[in-house]
Amino acid sequence: MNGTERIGVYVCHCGTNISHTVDVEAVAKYAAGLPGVALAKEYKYMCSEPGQDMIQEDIKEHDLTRVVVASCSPLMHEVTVRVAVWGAGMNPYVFQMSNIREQCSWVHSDKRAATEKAMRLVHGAVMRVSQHRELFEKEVPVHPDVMVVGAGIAGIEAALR
Amino acid sequence: MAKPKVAFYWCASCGGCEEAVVDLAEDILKVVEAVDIVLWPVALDFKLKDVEAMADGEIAVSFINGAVRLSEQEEWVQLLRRKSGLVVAFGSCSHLGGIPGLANLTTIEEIMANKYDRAPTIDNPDGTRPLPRPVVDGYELELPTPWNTVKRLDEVIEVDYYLPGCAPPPELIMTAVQAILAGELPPKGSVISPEKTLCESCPLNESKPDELVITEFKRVATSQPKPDECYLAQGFVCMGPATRSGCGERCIHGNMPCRGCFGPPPGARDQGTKLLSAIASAGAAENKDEADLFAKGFVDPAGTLYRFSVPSSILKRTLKGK
Amino acid sequence: MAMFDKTFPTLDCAACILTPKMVQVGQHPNIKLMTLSEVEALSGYVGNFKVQVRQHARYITADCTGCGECVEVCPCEHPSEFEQGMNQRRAVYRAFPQAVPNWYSIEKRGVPMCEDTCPIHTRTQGYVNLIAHGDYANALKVIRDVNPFPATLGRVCHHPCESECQRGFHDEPVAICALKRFVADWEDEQGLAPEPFKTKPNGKKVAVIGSGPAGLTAAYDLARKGYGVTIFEKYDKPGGLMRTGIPAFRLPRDVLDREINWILDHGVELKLNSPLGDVGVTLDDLESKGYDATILALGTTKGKALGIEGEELPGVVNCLEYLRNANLRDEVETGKRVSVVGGGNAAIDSARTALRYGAEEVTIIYRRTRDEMPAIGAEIIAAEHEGVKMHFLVNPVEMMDGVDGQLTKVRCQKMRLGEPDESGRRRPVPIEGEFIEVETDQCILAISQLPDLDFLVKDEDFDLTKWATLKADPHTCETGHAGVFACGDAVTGPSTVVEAMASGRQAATAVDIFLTDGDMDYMRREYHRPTDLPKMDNVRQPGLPTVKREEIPLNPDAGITLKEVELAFTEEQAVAEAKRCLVCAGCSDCRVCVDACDKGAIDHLMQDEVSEIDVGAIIVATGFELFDSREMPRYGYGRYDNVLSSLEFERMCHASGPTEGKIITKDGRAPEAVAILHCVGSRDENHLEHCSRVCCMYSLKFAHLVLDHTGAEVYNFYIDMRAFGKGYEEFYKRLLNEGVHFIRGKAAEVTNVAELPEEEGKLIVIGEDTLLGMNRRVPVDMVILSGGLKPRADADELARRLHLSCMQGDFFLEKHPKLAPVDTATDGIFLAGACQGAKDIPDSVAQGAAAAAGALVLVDRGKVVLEPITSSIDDEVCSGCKLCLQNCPYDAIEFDTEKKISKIVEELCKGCGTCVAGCPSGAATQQGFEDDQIFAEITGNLS
Amino acid sequence: MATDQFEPRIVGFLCRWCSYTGADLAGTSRIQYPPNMTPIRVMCSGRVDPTFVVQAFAEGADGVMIAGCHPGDCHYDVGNYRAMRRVPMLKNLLEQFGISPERLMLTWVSASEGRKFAADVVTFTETLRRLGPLNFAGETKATDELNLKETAPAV
Repeated sequence: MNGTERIGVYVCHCGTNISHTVDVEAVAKYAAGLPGVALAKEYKYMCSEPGQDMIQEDIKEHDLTRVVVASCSPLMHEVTVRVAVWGAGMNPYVFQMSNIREQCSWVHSDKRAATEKAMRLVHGAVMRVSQHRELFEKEVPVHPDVMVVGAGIAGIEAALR
Repeated sequence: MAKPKVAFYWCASCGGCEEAVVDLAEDILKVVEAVDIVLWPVALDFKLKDVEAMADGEIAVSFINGAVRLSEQEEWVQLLRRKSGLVVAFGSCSHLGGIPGLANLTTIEEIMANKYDRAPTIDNPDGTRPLPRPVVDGYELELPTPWNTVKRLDEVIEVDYYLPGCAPPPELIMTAVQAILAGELPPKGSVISPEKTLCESCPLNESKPDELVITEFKRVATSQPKPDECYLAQGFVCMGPATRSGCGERCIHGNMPCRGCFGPPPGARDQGTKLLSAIASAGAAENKDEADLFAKGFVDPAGTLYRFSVPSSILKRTLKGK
Repeated sequence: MAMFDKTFPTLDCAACILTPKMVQVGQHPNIKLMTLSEVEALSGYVGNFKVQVRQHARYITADCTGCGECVEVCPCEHPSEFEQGMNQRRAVYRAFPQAVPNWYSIEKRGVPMCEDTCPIHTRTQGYVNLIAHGDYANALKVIRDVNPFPATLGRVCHHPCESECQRGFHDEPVAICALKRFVADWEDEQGLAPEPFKTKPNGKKVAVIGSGPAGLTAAYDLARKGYGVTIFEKYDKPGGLMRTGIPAFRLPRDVLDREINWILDHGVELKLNSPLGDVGVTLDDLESKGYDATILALGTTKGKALGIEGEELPGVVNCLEYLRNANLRDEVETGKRVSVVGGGNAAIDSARTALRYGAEEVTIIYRRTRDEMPAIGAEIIAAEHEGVKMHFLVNPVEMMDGVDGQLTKVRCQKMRLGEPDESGRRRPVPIEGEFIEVETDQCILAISQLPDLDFLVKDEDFDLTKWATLKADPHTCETGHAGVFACGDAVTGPSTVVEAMASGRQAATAVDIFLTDGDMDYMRREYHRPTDLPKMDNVRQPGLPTVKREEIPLNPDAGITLKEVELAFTEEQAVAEAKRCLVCAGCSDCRVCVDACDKGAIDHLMQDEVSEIDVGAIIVATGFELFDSREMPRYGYGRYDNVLSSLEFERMCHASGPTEGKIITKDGRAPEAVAILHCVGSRDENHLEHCSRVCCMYSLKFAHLVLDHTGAEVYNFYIDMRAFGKGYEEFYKRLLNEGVHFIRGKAAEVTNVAELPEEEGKLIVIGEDTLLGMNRRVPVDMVILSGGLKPRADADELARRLHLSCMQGDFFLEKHPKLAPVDTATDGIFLAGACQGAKDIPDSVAQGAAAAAGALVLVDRGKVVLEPITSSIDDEVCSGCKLCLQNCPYDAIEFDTEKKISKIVEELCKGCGTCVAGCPSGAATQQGFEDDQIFAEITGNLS
Repeated sequence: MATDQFEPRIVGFLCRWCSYTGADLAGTSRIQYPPNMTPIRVMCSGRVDPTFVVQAFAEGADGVMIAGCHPGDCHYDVGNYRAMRRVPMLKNLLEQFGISPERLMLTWVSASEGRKFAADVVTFTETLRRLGPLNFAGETKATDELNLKETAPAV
């Protein structure tokens, strides 16, 4: 499970949101050298259609077994990339997102330090993802009733709808 | 076929492990018949040159107990490694660092000062210290040098099996010896004891409530534990949940909470922090002050959580005197 | 919204557009409307929530037709919350006419302390408020529900209720006891004979031994339940210590007889001169005569001895014997210089009786001080007025006789007060060697009483407690003898009349359960705490005007005779005193509404109902609170008349409001000038930092309403006119054309201190007009404060119960301010309306629909995907140390007792990982957050 | 920023429901704070095992920061209370290993407290600058042998 993984690393520019303080190319180059990394790329908009298609093609072409996407906060696009990797037949839970925008490029002004931090974050994600196992979601039924707490005009509207 | 040669050696040790071998009582005869003891400093007068004279691997198995503290001990164990087929770390000191390992919580200078200046029976105004090569009455002596850090045996040489316990219980020694003689050996590097923790076989575990809450810590020195109720539930720090079983609960039967001499189970990366996390979570503090007060009640956490295993903890030693 | 008059910008009448929706909700088959309900706890996860809901008791059932008859008779008035306190509503009320459901509800805030402390739990606040409204007949009905002796108790009760009356913390407690006497005496003066309760006899017979307050109350209760009751009394007159202990000048005989006879009118048979053990009156006789159960209410008839030298001298007599002779035969041998030992009611009564039977000098000897005397305060004062002398901190040690064997002196040891004993009173400790001698020729001992149980003790079923009282089960009153119950002073030791009555009631209830094979455990579990309503033990009303308590009138020519010393209140006094009651429980529990309701829809014993409801999704729409303008004193809200909050003005404009829609000042005049202040509390660092988005627009609406209704000059003080919605700017332009004076500047202060003649009698609004660049003083007749919108006070608590992510006293936090305003971080829980942030009606409605859509997505899809982050425990490694169990708030870890290992219940595990960190052997792991994964990330992060 | 200044390396554990969202809010609000902390996302501050903290120090961290929801606001009710109980005891243990308790910080950051999160990182970084490098992972003395002469007085 470790060292035998073929990891794909994708570092996002997010237009200029990330690249205005983080040297994205340097991070990608640094990532390429990390153990288990099969390929490391950077791209303007990872969350865009072409960005996701790129991941899917790479997974198939380079038969990647793990993916790391260094871009915005997982609270934003974790689901987007999960769907993308799942589309290429990879288990959605063997990918790891590295937040180098909200918690790096947007909050630091020193380019060198921000790039170094991004590298460390990507390194952490790569080491972590090589330990990931395939996980499978569980489906549970949904109870048909809905509870509305509060009967002002908003609650009334919701209940009637 | 000639009896397999066996060696016993002791490094930074209290001699308890030597006695454990003697404790085999009549079984010792079976052992003596089956093997040819070629080294046993505490009991037999073999010398360094006798071992040096042997061929490599000539000794079937060397049982080495005690932590590695002095330069001389390092040389001996490296020699025995060369000369032995199998090396077994015998007892907590060689396995985890043991009681001598507690020295890693301070510095060698402190120990020397305590020993040669501050001890009440010492009068040493000049603060003299033992020298590596003192000249006494014209003879130049050579004293071994104490390393700055106490080391486990497997930090110095490759160890094939570990016989845990301070000291290892006689039954465990017999099973190990017989297994070795019979050749049915567990995978290399394994600890010869069950993998489950003490609670699994501890008689007091039934009395432990499901929702354990510790309101304040008690210490064996200052309050008498009730013999029939789980010590942890009474507020005594018991290392049982984070320590391998196999010792026959000797301390529990002696109305003493477990002190962790068998070392951590395989899943735990650090015996001390794992137990700290478990008992801290069982505290009853609802705010920061209560949590601080509760923590203050746990006297000497390092000494209690790593009584036998400072050198095998993640941090290994204190930063001072590094 | 139901409180609004009109809505902006279309000036629709709020009720007209809201009530149809409300009625739809009320009638809709798929909507279960649970009013007066709150969420208490939530468990489960998206699609599978379990919500624990507490529906508070409404005390009115669904049979209510909304006719309002009950409101007419309800005596309790409180400021109406719906009308912002501008007018009063009754304890039974309906918020507003179009309320859905249209039933009424009763506000019960709790059990008032007077009722809670009263040993027989009289609905005190009920009868006091009925007296305040002159409804004396109903007041008596309330009293007689639990107390057959209103006239007696009105005179002699030690009234513990008054010491707990919450008004006592303000000025003085309400004179509850005297009011009871007033209404009982009123009935007598009117010559009204109260109707006894009529019940069908149930064919069972109960014998009651002893006709003291305990026995009579037990008989009264059992008779009302249809039992055939026979009372066996030892002496020749009934009443126990009420007759033989309490003297006539405190309790006239005719009053006592009248009330005892009223109990007998319930078909109760009284057999005098028949003590227990007499022929025909042994326990076996009673059983053979067909009595199904017996209640022993023997009371205490033996005086306790001091056990000192000379106690057997003829001059020494016990108070019970002395008072019995005085009260029964109206003549008793009394010395010239009489001394009384003791500090309780019996001692005071003996002393005052001695004065009336020839004693020239009476001295009370008490071993503690005046403060510790257990006697009723007023009686001690009366005794002192009548000349009774008192020696404190002395204890008799020897009765000394003179030459002819007659008592001459009582030698007493001086005492001092030591540590408190278990009753809380400080224990008297003798001072060595210091004595005094009291000249006396007769000494009455009143130091405690004991029951006369010689007859009973022979039967081994009965035994005594260590205080020599009859042993009986404290809850069920059962004795060792089957079917024989015991109560009153014989069991509890000497106590007061009302406590004896309470003990009698307990025995009667137990007998009723016993004879109907009921669950006797009721006596243990619920008998003493029938309701889970809170005690009203912290009622403080600062600013309440002080009103002195009415003085109880004294009989001028009573003097030292047997005539009654205290008189009843006059009617004016009684009504005035009754009006002092704070009605702190909301509903005074007088229950006159029950009779007024012909549908029988009122049930005062209703309890809260807690139910568990399974739902797939939850929509939180709990709305906002108006900023309380008292927090900005410079605007004078709450100090000056005619400074109104926005909701108060809404109610004033509303047709069904307190002024039926007329905009008038406090003294009824139409205002000539009105100022409307925007942003009160809003956009202010010290109060609400956010803009409430609506107060500009509703201020414009107010301006229009004032112009429309009164034609007064209108001055709007604003900072920025925020007319952001559809039709809003047009509405603002319309107001400009209608001649409203818009002053751009936040008002600094409102004062009534005039500096110019035309400002006399006006409210002056001082503010900077930033457009003119000058300060202005605008005299007006009315000021409306347009307060901002803030989160509900209990929002934090609800967020905690629903596990919504933390918000520290702010509005509920949405998942994402722009992309997911109606979602929350917890899947399956949605937000709608002002609870998520200040907003106007159109936005609230839109969010309501959006939240509904969110819930429908879940419900329609029928299934939901759960993130695989739950924990698991490796059977091989787990050693059953059980240390993980206490880490799980969801009980998602079960201990398998056979295999002696812990197991995770995957459905309940929410994946927090706390147990994994707390597992000492590393047996537990969390999917997606395994130790090795985190260790690897640590290494990477530090590279 | 002066380059010769000591730059402490901090490992942070942020709880997904409150602190991580708070950190994101600091991001969207562009609140600047020093880049010394590299966060690790956990589901709850209760998940942070003291072994992680000790491992971080052993691998060269100069400081460890744990951020969770305010007590009472935890999405899982009790997680942050467990963290609150473990940290003081862990601090006492660290002190015996020569690691100053100030190098371990437990703080509460709610989802709407972006500013407070940044402030916490700033104060923690300054504290660690004052304390200087820990470099626990530095090798022991070269020969690991005590040169006794240094201590022995001239005989």
